[in-house]
Amino acid sequence: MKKIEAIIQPHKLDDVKEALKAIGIDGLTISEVRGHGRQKGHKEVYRGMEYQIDLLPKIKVETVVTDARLDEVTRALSAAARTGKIGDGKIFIYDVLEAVRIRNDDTGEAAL
Amino acid sequence: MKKIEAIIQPHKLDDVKEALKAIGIDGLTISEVRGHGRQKGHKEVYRGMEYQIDLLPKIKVETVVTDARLDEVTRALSAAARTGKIGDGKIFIYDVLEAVRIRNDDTGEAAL
Amino acid sequence: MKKIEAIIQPHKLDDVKEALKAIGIDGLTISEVRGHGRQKGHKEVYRGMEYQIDLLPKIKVETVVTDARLDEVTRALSAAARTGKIGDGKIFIYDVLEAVRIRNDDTGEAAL
Amino acid sequence: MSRVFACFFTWCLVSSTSLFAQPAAATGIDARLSAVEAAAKTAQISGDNAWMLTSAALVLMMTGPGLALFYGGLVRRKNVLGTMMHSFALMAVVTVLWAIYGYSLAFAEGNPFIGGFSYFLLNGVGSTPNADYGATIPHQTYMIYQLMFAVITPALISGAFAERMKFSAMLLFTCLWSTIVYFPMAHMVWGKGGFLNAFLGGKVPCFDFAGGTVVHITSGVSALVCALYLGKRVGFPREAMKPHNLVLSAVGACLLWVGWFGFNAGSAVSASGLASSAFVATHFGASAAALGWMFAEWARHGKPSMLGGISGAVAGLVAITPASGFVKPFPALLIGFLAGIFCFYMVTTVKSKFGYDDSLDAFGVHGAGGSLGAILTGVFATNAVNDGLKDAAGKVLPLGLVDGHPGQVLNQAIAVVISFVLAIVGTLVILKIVDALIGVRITTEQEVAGLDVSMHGEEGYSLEA
Amino acid sequence: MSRVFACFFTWCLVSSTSLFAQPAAATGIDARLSAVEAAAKTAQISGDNAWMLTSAALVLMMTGPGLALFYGGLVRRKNVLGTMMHSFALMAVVTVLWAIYGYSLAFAEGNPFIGGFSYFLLNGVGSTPNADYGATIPHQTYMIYQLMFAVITPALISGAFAERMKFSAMLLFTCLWSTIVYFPMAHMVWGKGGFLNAFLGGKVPCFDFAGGTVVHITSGVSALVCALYLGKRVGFPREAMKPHNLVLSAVGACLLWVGWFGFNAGSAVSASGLASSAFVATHFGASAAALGWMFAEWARHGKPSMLGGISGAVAGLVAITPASGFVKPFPALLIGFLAGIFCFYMVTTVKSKFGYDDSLDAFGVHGAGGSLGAILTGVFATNAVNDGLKDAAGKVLPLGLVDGHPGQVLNQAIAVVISFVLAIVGTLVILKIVDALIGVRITTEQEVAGLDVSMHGEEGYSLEA
Amino acid sequence: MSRVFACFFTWCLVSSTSLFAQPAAATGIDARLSAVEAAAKTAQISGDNAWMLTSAALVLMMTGPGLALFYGGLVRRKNVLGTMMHSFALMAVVTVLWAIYGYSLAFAEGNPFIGGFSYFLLNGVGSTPNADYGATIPHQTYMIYQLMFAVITPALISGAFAERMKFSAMLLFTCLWSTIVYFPMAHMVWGKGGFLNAFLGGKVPCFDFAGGTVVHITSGVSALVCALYLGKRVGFPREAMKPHNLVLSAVGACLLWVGWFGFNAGSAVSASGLASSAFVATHFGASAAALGWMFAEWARHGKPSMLGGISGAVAGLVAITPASGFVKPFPALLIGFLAGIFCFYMVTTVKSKFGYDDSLDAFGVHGAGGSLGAILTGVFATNAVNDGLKDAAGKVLPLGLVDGHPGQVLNQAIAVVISFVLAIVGTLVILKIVDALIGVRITTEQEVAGLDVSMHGEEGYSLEA
Ligand SMILES: Nc1ncnc2c1ncn2[C@@H]1O[C@H](COP(=O)(O)OP(=O)(O)O)[C@@H](O)[C@H]1O
Ligand SMILES: Nc1ncnc2c1ncn2[C@@H]1O[C@H](COP(=O)(O)OP(=O)(O)O)[C@@H](O)[C@H]1O
Ligand SMILES: Nc1ncnc2c1ncn2[C@@H]1O[C@H](COP(=O)(O)OP(=O)(O)O)[C@@H](O)[C@H]1O
Repeated sequence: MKKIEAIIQPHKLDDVKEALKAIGIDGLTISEVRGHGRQKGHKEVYRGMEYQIDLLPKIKVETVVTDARLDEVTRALSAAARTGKIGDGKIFIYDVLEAVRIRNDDTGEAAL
Repeated sequence: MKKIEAIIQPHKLDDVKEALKAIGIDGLTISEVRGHGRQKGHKEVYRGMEYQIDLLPKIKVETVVTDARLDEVTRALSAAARTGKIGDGKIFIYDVLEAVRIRNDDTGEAAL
Repeated sequence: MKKIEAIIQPHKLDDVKEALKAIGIDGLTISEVRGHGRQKGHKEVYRGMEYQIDLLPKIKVETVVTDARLDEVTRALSAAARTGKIGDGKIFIYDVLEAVRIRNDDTGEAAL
Repeated sequence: MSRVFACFFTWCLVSSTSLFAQPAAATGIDARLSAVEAAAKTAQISGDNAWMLTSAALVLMMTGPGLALFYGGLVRRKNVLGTMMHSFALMAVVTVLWAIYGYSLAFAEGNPFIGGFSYFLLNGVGSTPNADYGATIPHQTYMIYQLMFAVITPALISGAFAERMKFSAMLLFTCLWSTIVYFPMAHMVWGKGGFLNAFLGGKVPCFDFAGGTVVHITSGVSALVCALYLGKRVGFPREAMKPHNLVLSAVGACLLWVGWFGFNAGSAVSASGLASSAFVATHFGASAAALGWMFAEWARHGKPSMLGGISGAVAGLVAITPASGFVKPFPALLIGFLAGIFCFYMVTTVKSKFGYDDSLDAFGVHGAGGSLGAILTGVFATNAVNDGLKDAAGKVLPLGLVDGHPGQVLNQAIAVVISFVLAIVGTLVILKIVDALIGVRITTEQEVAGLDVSMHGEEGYSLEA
Repeated sequence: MSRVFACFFTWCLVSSTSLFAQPAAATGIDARLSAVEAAAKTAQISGDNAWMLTSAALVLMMTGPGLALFYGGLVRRKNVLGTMMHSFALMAVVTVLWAIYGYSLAFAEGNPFIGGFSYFLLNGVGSTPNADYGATIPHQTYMIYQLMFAVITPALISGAFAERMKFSAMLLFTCLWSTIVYFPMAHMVWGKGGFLNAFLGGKVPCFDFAGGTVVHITSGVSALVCALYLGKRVGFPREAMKPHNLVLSAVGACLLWVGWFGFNAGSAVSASGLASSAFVATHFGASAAALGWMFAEWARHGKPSMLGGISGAVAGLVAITPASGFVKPFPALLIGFLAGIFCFYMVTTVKSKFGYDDSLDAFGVHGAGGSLGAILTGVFATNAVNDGLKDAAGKVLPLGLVDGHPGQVLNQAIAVVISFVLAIVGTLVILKIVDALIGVRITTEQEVAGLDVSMHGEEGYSLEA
Repeated sequence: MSRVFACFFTWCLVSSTSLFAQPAAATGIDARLSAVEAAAKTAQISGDNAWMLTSAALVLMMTGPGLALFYGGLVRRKNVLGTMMHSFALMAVVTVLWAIYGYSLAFAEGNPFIGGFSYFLLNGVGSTPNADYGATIPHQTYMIYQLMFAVITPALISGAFAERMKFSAMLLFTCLWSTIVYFPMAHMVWGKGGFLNAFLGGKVPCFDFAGGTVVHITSGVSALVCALYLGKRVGFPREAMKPHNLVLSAVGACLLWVGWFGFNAGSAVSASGLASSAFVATHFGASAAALGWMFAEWARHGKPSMLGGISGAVAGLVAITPASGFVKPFPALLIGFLAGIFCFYMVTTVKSKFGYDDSLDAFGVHGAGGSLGAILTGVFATNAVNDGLKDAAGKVLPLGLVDGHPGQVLNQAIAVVISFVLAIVGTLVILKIVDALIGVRITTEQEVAGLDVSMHGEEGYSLEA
């Protein structure tokens, strides 16, 4: 099993969710994060104090999939999140040693 | 060392914390996430606009443990988080290459 | 590629960001988490109900780096986040199987 | 605009009359006198009505957004809207009851315990002042001002059953409670001929200027009954149920404080010196109680808190409510200070001793503070502040213990007891009925999901970017 | 302080005069009479002015923080400041227009459609009452009170173009809109000699007590035009655009409710019985409409919501606005209830049928509710409440259908049509001009980033610890 | 209620008298005249008292929730409650000081620099008007209204030492500061016989209608001293210390604006034309200043911000405060506009030049804006607005430069200098004392953890689901 972790633009979340649903990926977890990369932030001025805002809001999408579906899901996710502009984000793949469904202690791919 | 990452129901957090404490696991990190799986969400209607709310609030609990204690901790965590209903969540296990205690640069299992 | 995941004190974030910038690490993702470890929390009393606040606010910093730079970055991060007091936090290192830049489907180290 | 014309007209009349005052002096003077008498009366009504309309608006502001914020901030995030809805929905629901029969049952003449139906459908409640209740304001003003009290009282109860009562049950409960507990109690204390009305022919003359018994004891005691009947929240007291947003509660408390000037000083039913006196007592009571609670906390827990400060202020406002139109400034400070400490003791030591889940301390603050205030009114009430009580010969009578009339403390105690009994019995009966009809408590699933999603299908915050 | 002295002086005079009243009786009595006549007049002004200044403050509170919060909570987080800025900036901008020429164009005598320049730069607008508009308050009070209406009206429109209009374009739009739509409309309905002014010589006598046509129809209809002209938000309706903070919206709605007492009861321009009557009608309308909307939702979706309750309350306040000084309490309840259901239907069924993106339902609530209220005013207006309309002989005339004057419904309909036409044509022309000059809509990048960052360079919340 | 009866009684008397007026005409008329004179006086009091009680409530609302929100939103999340507590606690603490000796030191007759003890424990402060301060309102109303000013003034200072002062030190500091700086300053400017009192026998007649010197200069200058004495916050200016919630600040600013009508128009101590004039000037000043600051920002940084708009509005309100009862509408606009630009320059360019950490710009806004306003009052004050200043023969005197009395600018400057000196010396001495006794600054650990947890043992938000 592999974990696909994608850092995406917040406004692409709906597209990503739908793309994953379309290929039958139901299990996913998202969280709000802030990220920094090549994308330039912006300047904010509060009462004469200047702040360089370089941590921009992003959404982290995590989904654990079987090894077999890894490529397909990664591609679908990447395509759905793409706008072609700097700041679109990254996808990182990690190995997952084990998965457990808390409800009934199913393990392995059956738990996904 | 292994990382145990559990996605649980928010109202089971206290139970999980106590269960881990009971077996001597002190180090843990939690975050608020939203998840989607088999659990059906609900419909919200705002001024005639219908929204399918399928990302439900969950808590992610992360704790890095020694290989020796992996099974014991996973079982305790799973048991504490269980209600037996859909939506109870998942546990994923990852390999951890190294751990560092920032305070004094301890590394490895000593850092946990 | 490796993922460096650091749990740090919120008020050290600026230092950490600058330290990473100084050694040319631009890509990073942060999130707000709450953590529990050796650091003692505090008691809060609301209308006679006592709460042991043992989950304290922390910032999680994640950055994926090439294998070559792993040590250097870890050391810089650790040094910048250190105050020498309990609660300074932990760094965990994970293996990353693949990275993808969503914008143009670059993969591997080129995607970082 | 018509009144403007009427008034302008009066002045034209007055001016023109004076032109030919010489020829028919006596008649002319008489006419001018009558005109200016009417003008002074109209001016009096404008001044008093200006203050009473402002007061009515202030008292509504106490419920929404005041109480809605105060309670809304104290619950967990998943219940914020459901909790605010308790206050908000009552602004609408009680208004309809009041219009149909509530005002009549409370203020029409009837028997000592309940009013009659002469004001049914607000029949006869128009611009003409009702001399018994307010000789210098339109009757409608008095009616709408009193409505705002009827709105906030059941809303206060909602602090006790917060986070676990069905919305439909809450609505039904309130309709019955207003009818069976509030309207009779308001009649007894403030209605003409009411059993406890000290100024309009009551058997047991009780002093309750702005609602220590009618508003705070009835709601606070009923709240305790609700808390006991509904049982504890799932997870109480093991789980942390911290206020989710004390900023909201602090704003709510401040708005309650500001609005309370309308509540208490407005109860003078005029912009007179008595209103000013009640205004001062109100502010002093709130201030001293905030300090009292904060110091008690500081001594006990080592730190004074914002939650303590605002809880204290509210406790002081509650306790000074019955007394506000009867006591001097320094007794007001004392009443407030005692209330701050007493209520602190109630919501900490006493509540945890008995272990009931009065979620937002409606009993500990309103029940306890209201009772303390009602009794202390009997101690500190003085005719130096309020000379409204006179014997047949027009001689101003002594009021409380400090005026040398210790018996008043007993009268006050009787009123407290009556309020307790009515609230306990009434609330219990109503809860039984509502429970039998539609059930009062939500399911555990609904409680875990939170009121916002389960009762109202919405969420308070969607703070994602 | 000077007035205080003046007044004190008067009393000294009065008192001293009475000392030597015996010798020169007639003269003495005459002087005392004149003095007391003046004193009664001054007292009348104080009473009415007290209420009108309070009302002016309440109406400003409706815009900020009321409307700013109501709208600010309904948008997505990234637009919260930009949305609140619409209301806030107008508090400042419209004030300057009003001072320079706005008040004059609206209230100076001119032709039936637009006022003249006699009050240019507030020339002649001082302490002396303007008998046409308010014989018992300083003219300045009337001017500032009416300004608060001119502020909130364009702010209401911003609900339609929320989340996608350029800030500079919004400012320019508002300046033109106030000048071309609002000032003429206010003149027609409320200005002396205005075409629709029922009390000051209009051709088609329309009853609009506090702004059903002037405020709500003009803003609501212009809002629809803006929504259609600007087009949908990026992602609408596919993407979820949930309110980001309903707590803010609920607070905003409550403050609107409270402030509306100044809006409607203040429109009596005195603290008279008519003000009380309008106050009651306002509260009843809001209450019934909140229930109406909630019940409609409950029936349709199975759950009554907080958003529904507050939307209903606002809809009821809108609909009762033109009627508030003309109708009895029970018709007010009925008007509110109908408005709650009608506006619910408009913002759900009708909006989704046509598919326009009236983001915060400015049209569905203000346009629809205002029109309904204007027509129903023609039905329920009665001279039992407002006897301001008299024939040459001073006989009080019948007002609406219930008074046996069905023709009034037609008059009201004419006023509605005029408001629609003026709003549609005016807004379209202004949008074309502003678009040509500086462009009205932000870029897609700016829209995705949100108004807060792209227009104002700041963020609403930085909630990190 | 008693007043209602009294009044009703008067009317009965009046009516009955008129019945047998014929037999004893002269006596009858005399009695009726006396009765109606009394009635007019009572009506006058009701009207003015209605406005003054409303104003007192509005000014309290400025501190809580107004200022508490404004400042609370500007700090970092971990300090939100601690910051709000500064305002909230002062509502309670200053009240007690005021009741015991504060009002007496400020308003009892004494020497030119400090009042006496004749009002100690509010002795003699009852319903009877104090003719010097307000002939037509109960003395208690004046006392409580002035209290609200004494509450907000030290609360303003807290903007400078935000996020780093010990709570206990803040309390002690305030008690001393009120006693040593505020009460004397209030006496000098507003107290009978005060050194700077233009209307009640001061040596150097200064015009300060609602507190430019007494409230804003003293607090603003003391704030700067505090900021310098306490030193910078840990991490300042390297670390980002963004406002954590500008929505709160915007709401706070709007409530300040609305409440300021009570502050300035209430300072007329009546609901007279002067009150209306001050109301207009206040609103105009705020509006123009909001625009001034926003335009300055727009020019400098390319974007107008919400923080800029609300900062400007507050700056304008500050600057117009001393002038509000003396200037015409257009000078009010000008004063506001200048204040907006000047304060923008102060909190951006000047502050960063000198590098002090006046965290929330209490000096840049209140100190600078108050000084500007005080001087410009000397320029624009005119007896066309305020005819309160008369020579022995009763001739109305010219006021400011525009009236042809340039010397007034110098008088104003003297008052400014006195305020600066008193504030600087007083604050420094007090800080030394408090520091020696209990220490003024929290530890670095406490500062890093935040005031909420370290001082009050609680957190503002627990937004977890
Ligand atoms: N090396 C990295 N480690 C962790 N997160 C990263 C890394 N590089 C980028 N990110 C995340 O991805 C987001 C987008 O990256 P950015 O470089 O701006 O875009 P792009 O990949 O299109 O050039 C960043 O805001 C950050 O959250
Ligand atoms: N494959 C997955 N990858 C990542 N997170 C998952 C995955 N499957 C489930 N989750 C997380 O676990 C939560 C519970 O899953 P769900 O399927 O609803 O419950 P259950 O496992 O009891 O059937 C989801 O809300 C989601 O956050
Ligand atoms: N075993 C662990 N697994 C996951 N997170 C941990 C673990 N141990 C510590 N942490 C995180 O690191 C933070 C700091 O740990 P703590 O033990 O308080 O400090 P220190 O390492 O300086 O003794 C914790 O609050 C928690 O978020």
